[in-house]
Amino acid sequence: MNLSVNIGGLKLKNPVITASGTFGYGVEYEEFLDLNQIGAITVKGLSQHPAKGNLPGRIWETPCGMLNAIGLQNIGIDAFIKEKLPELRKYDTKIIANFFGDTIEEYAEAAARLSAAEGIHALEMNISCPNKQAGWIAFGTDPALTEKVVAAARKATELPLIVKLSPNVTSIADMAKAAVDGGADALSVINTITGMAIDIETRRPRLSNIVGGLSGPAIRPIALQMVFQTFKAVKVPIIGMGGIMTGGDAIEFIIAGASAVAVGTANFVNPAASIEILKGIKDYMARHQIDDINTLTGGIIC
Amino acid sequence: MNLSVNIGGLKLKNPVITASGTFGYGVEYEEFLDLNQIGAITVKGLSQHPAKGNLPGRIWETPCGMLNAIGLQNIGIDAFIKEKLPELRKYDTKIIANFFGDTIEEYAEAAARLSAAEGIHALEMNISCPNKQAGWIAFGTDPALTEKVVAAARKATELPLIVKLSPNVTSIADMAKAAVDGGADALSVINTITGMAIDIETRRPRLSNIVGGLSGPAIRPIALQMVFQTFKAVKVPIIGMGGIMTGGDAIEFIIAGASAVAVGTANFVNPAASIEILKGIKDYMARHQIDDINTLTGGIIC
Amino acid sequence: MNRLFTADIVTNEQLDNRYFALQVTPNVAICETLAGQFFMLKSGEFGEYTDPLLLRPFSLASFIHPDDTYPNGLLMFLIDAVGKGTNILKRLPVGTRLNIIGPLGRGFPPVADDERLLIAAGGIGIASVLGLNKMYHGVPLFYGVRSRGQMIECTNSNIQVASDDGSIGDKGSVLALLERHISQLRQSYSGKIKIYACGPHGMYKAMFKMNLDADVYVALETPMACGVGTCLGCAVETTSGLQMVCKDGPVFNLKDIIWGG
Amino acid sequence: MNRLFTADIVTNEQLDNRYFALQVTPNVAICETLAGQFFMLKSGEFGEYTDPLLLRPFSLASFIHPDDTYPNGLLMFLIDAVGKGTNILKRLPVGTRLNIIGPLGRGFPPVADDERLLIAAGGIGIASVLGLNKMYHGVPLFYGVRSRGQMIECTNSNIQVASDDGSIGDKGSVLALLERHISQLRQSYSGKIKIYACGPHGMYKAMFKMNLDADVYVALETPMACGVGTCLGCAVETTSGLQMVCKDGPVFNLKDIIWGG
Ligand SMILES: Cc1cc2nc3c(=O)[nH]c(=O)nc-3n(C[C@H](O)[C@H](O)[C@H](O)COP(=O)(O)OP(=O)(O)OC[C@H]3O[C@@H](n4cnc5c(N)ncnc54)[C@H](O)[C@@H]3O)c2cc1C
Ligand SMILES: Cc1cc2nc3c(=O)[nH]c(=O)nc-3n(C[C@H](O)[C@H](O)[C@H](O)COP(=O)(O)OP(=O)(O)OC[C@H]3O[C@@H](n4cnc5c(N)ncnc54)[C@H](O)[C@@H]3O)c2cc1C
Ligand SMILES: Cc1cc2nc3c(=O)[nH]c(=O)nc-3n(C[C@H](O)[C@H](O)[C@H](O)COP(=O)(O)O)c2cc1C
Ligand SMILES: Cc1cc2nc3c(=O)[nH]c(=O)nc-3n(C[C@H](O)[C@H](O)[C@H](O)COP(=O)(O)O)c2cc1C
Ligand code: FES
Ligand code: FES
Repeated sequence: MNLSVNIGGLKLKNPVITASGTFGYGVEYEEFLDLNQIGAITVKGLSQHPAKGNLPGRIWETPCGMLNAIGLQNIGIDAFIKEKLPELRKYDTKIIANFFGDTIEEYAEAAARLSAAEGIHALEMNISCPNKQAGWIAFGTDPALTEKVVAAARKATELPLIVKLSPNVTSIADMAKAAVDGGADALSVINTITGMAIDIETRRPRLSNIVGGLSGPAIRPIALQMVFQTFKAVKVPIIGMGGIMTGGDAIEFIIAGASAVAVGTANFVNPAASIEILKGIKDYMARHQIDDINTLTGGIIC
Repeated sequence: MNLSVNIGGLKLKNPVITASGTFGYGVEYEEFLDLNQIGAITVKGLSQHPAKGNLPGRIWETPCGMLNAIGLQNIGIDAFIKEKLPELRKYDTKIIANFFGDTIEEYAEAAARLSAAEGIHALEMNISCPNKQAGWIAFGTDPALTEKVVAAARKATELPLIVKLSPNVTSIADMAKAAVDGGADALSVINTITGMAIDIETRRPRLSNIVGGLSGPAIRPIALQMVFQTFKAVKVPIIGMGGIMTGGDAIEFIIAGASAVAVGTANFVNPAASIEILKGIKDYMARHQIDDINTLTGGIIC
Repeated sequence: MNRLFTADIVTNEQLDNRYFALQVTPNVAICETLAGQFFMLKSGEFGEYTDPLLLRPFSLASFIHPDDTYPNGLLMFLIDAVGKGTNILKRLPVGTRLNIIGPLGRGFPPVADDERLLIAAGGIGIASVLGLNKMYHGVPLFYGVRSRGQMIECTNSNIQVASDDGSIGDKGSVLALLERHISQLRQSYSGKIKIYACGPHGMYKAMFKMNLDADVYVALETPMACGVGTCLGCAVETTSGLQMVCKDGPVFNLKDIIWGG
Repeated sequence: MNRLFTADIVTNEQLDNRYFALQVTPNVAICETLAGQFFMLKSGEFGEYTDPLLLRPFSLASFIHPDDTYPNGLLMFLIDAVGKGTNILKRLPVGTRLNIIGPLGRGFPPVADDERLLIAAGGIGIASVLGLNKMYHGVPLFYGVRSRGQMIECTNSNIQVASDDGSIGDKGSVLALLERHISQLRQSYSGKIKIYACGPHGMYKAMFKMNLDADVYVALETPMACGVGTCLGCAVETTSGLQMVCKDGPVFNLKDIIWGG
């Protein structure tokens, strides 16, 4: 049974990746599961300088989902390289560094700096966080700007460049094309969907940032549809994500067009979720006599 | 306690409306609840000619939500006026006729024909059904076209004109402005969100139409955020909807900026949901000593 | 009389590892029920969580008329725990209050005096025809199961059973038994034969192809949201256009259905 | 030793209409626990439904060490049924299997020999300090409840109770009792006083304002997703920046917290 996939030059032993921001810097989970078994670990979004993030409240549960407005708190690229990466290098898995900047230049610099470090196997460019300010949001919602910022990062790195798309757009296909035109080797679909919740007793928003990003099973049908649209629009491999909780959910994304899947919110519900999802994928392949997971990608019968 | 609201000229005794497509033509529910108690009934989307809709499967449950691709099956405007409207006139509630066309002309003609009938108190223009073909989708996603089609309907009717917006856009604020520029008296926010589901055993989509519209509690945080953005963008009243199940949920939408709320999927879970939601609103107002529901609209404290 | 009511669980009995029998007593008088009708149940009493979201449809397996202990009678459902809603229902303790809509749909049509009735059930489809079995006492019942363990007890002296694994009755399809019975019957009887059947989709398709010398009525299953004909979600293709299983059915004449795919 | 395990419900006892005591026995040996630590519980065993989605954090009220009957010991939680997750937990029958992560967080710091400890609890906050109460036998416990019915039994000869409605102990705030005790203590004792407290947010704010002549440590509650420091969701503002309640806490020095709003 072949589970290995090639995500725009990033070779994974299996298609299960942990999603950025939901698995810390990876090492926090070594007591809960065997990290060597995961296809790749995507670390929390990194920026040039450490970022403090938003004030509390930062998360709120909603029906079958959760809102978060962490505000991209992170220890910064340097600290990551110095403190976390040496730990991660001990594991036989691939490391995807998720990163962002506040300007095109910052994106390029971050990409360059991460590429220089040993033990990072691919970059995932976050242009799609829903709890940043309006100006920043344009990176992930205005195709022309998307192409520009991706092109800048593209020039700054030789590593496989994955661009993470925002679902908060009229046409994910247009955004996907723009990212590919800018030089993306692969696409992550989707980041969280903008949402909010209000405490009716105090009339205050549940999140200090007012709006946040919705993740979890609630968004799965939306994410799946966006993977399907993206698959029809571009040729590069897609990492599907959004509400994947079980092996069956992962298979749904692969059938819709994903070459790999990322597990996000499910890690909170069960720290070993990614291993169970991998097991579920294998069970499905055995049951359906699928020898190579790659043959299932985009295998929807319409 | 004042519960009456004015939705762009449509005066309701209370802010609870049943959402189009989830309450039939109203009369089907008379055995389950006292229709006289509802603020307004929005009937299933009507077109000039009866429409057959999509083939089965038409619905599929998802986590805290459901997908539908009914395909706007309806008995047509004439049959509605002849067979259903006389029944509805017996009730002391307001009737909102939801309608759509396939061209700008059809929208205008439908609006004119419905306006000529006795017992229709407002029109709700559906430009936002996610399971129509790509060309049609533009009515609800391209601001220029939105303004144009709304303007055409506007000319054809004297009734309060409510435009129902699609959530499947980059900026709901821009769409809201376009609809208001076209002449909308009020806005319904939101219609369903595009989604899909796949049967992994057969690899076939669960819906014959492949994609469908996601409704129910799963989408509530997204809908709430869109009501909030719309409220900041335009001055016309907003009917908030998307996953409202309880009085507390309705209050959340009102605090975010809605003048009235519509109850959709909840009617399926409990045919008397709208009455219970109304009761929940009253309880909240009593508990918080709110004399007039209108003072709560947009009352979020940020 | 009300078709929207609460009911309390009186017994919830595990029959095998998947099947269970749920008996509930309504808290108000309910409308008269017909064999073949169904009810929509909320899987649990906790109004706050919404997954599963929609009510689940189940055929009325039997209605026990009001008495002193149960002034509004008892509704019995036979359920196969196949997914999240049914698995929650399976574990609910006695006393749990459920929200219910029903009776819904049109039951099996009445049988005329000059017609001979046969009843056929496949698997959990037995639930839908138990009422018929009681009503038309002694009418032949053809009952197919996967194996002995899945068989629901039903009092009928005229029962013929088949099982996939041969652990009870004939090994193989119950339709073979049915077909044989009809051809025997035809040697002495040339009048109308009616078959009321409930079982999986595959069984219906097979019956359609068999072209049985009888009027066959089947109880269909499709995903449902409202159960009362408003969501238009449970459509089925028939020779006279789309019909709603919840309202126009769930019982249809086999030959009116377009058995695509 | 594992911080991710399943456990089976051994008892689930209703204490009043809101409070219940849940005892579970882990299916594997678990790590050593400290008073003030907590566990995250999935509200139910049904893996398929996802509302409620996230695990719910509960303080360890007591740990009963392994014996022949329970080879991995017994974890006891005291829970107030406030919302959807806790109301589901409340109704789960004995034998239900739960998924659990823990022990999590850092417990109350150790007490030095030259320090005097006082324990304060408000409402369900008693859960978090019951372990302390057992460990530091005879240490004064100040316990505020809404009324007699909400009071959880705890063996302590040195307990002082206050209730909002005066139905048990003093009428009014338990903090008044605590304050009085400290000032009495101060007449004979000038060394360090430590207070370990668990109660509602309002109680902590009041304690902060009272500027008690003692080192006060409080167990905080915030919404949590991961419980292990990775989601960064449970942040709290402290004088030295944002800290994570699940990892850096839940016990914090009262004066380090920025009590905004
Ligand atoms: C009129 C009617 C009568 C029925 N009578 C019985 C009965 O007496 N006993 C019994 O065991 N089952 C009966 N069923 C089938 C039963 O409704 C489904 O097995 C049940 O809804 C599955 O729910 P779940 O949450 O366990 O499964 P899930 O797979 O988790 O459900 C997911 C979604 O699919 C729908 N769904 C899944 N399977 C079916 C199905 N076969 N039919 C309709 N919807 C489905 C569910 O309602 C839900 O919306 C009947 C169905 C209909 C339409
Ligand atoms: C470290 C810690 C220890 C706790 N110990 C106990 C205990 O021993 N006994 C007890 O009864 N309660 C305790 N709580 C509070 C308990 O976790 C909440 O009451 C519970 O999560 C509410 O869940 P729900 O689904 O019933 O409520 P809902 O209101 O339906 O929950 C909605 C969301 O809000 C969150 N939430 C609501 N109230 C709280 C709260 N007070 N703290 C954190 N999150 C909340 C929920 O986790 C959920 O994400 C503790 C909380 C923390 C953080
Ligand atoms: C708490 C939290 C923090 C997140 N942080 C990041 C981040 O730093 N960078 C990023 O690209 N995505 C981030 N995401 C988005 C996830 O990686 C993922 O795209 C999204 O949650 C959808 O997947 P899910 O539904 O499986 O969680 C975050 C999500 C959550 C819930
Ligand atoms: C089965 C179904 C049919 C619908 N049909 C229509 C329709 O004909 N016209 C329309 O404008 N909206 C239609 N809607 C959208 C609803 O009116 C509503 O906007 C949406 O479902 C969100 O609200 P909810 O989450 O409360 O259901 C339909 C929704 C459902 C679930
Ligand atoms: S289930 Fe809604 S129309 Fe049949
Ligand atoms: S709950 Fe996730 S960091 Fe504390």
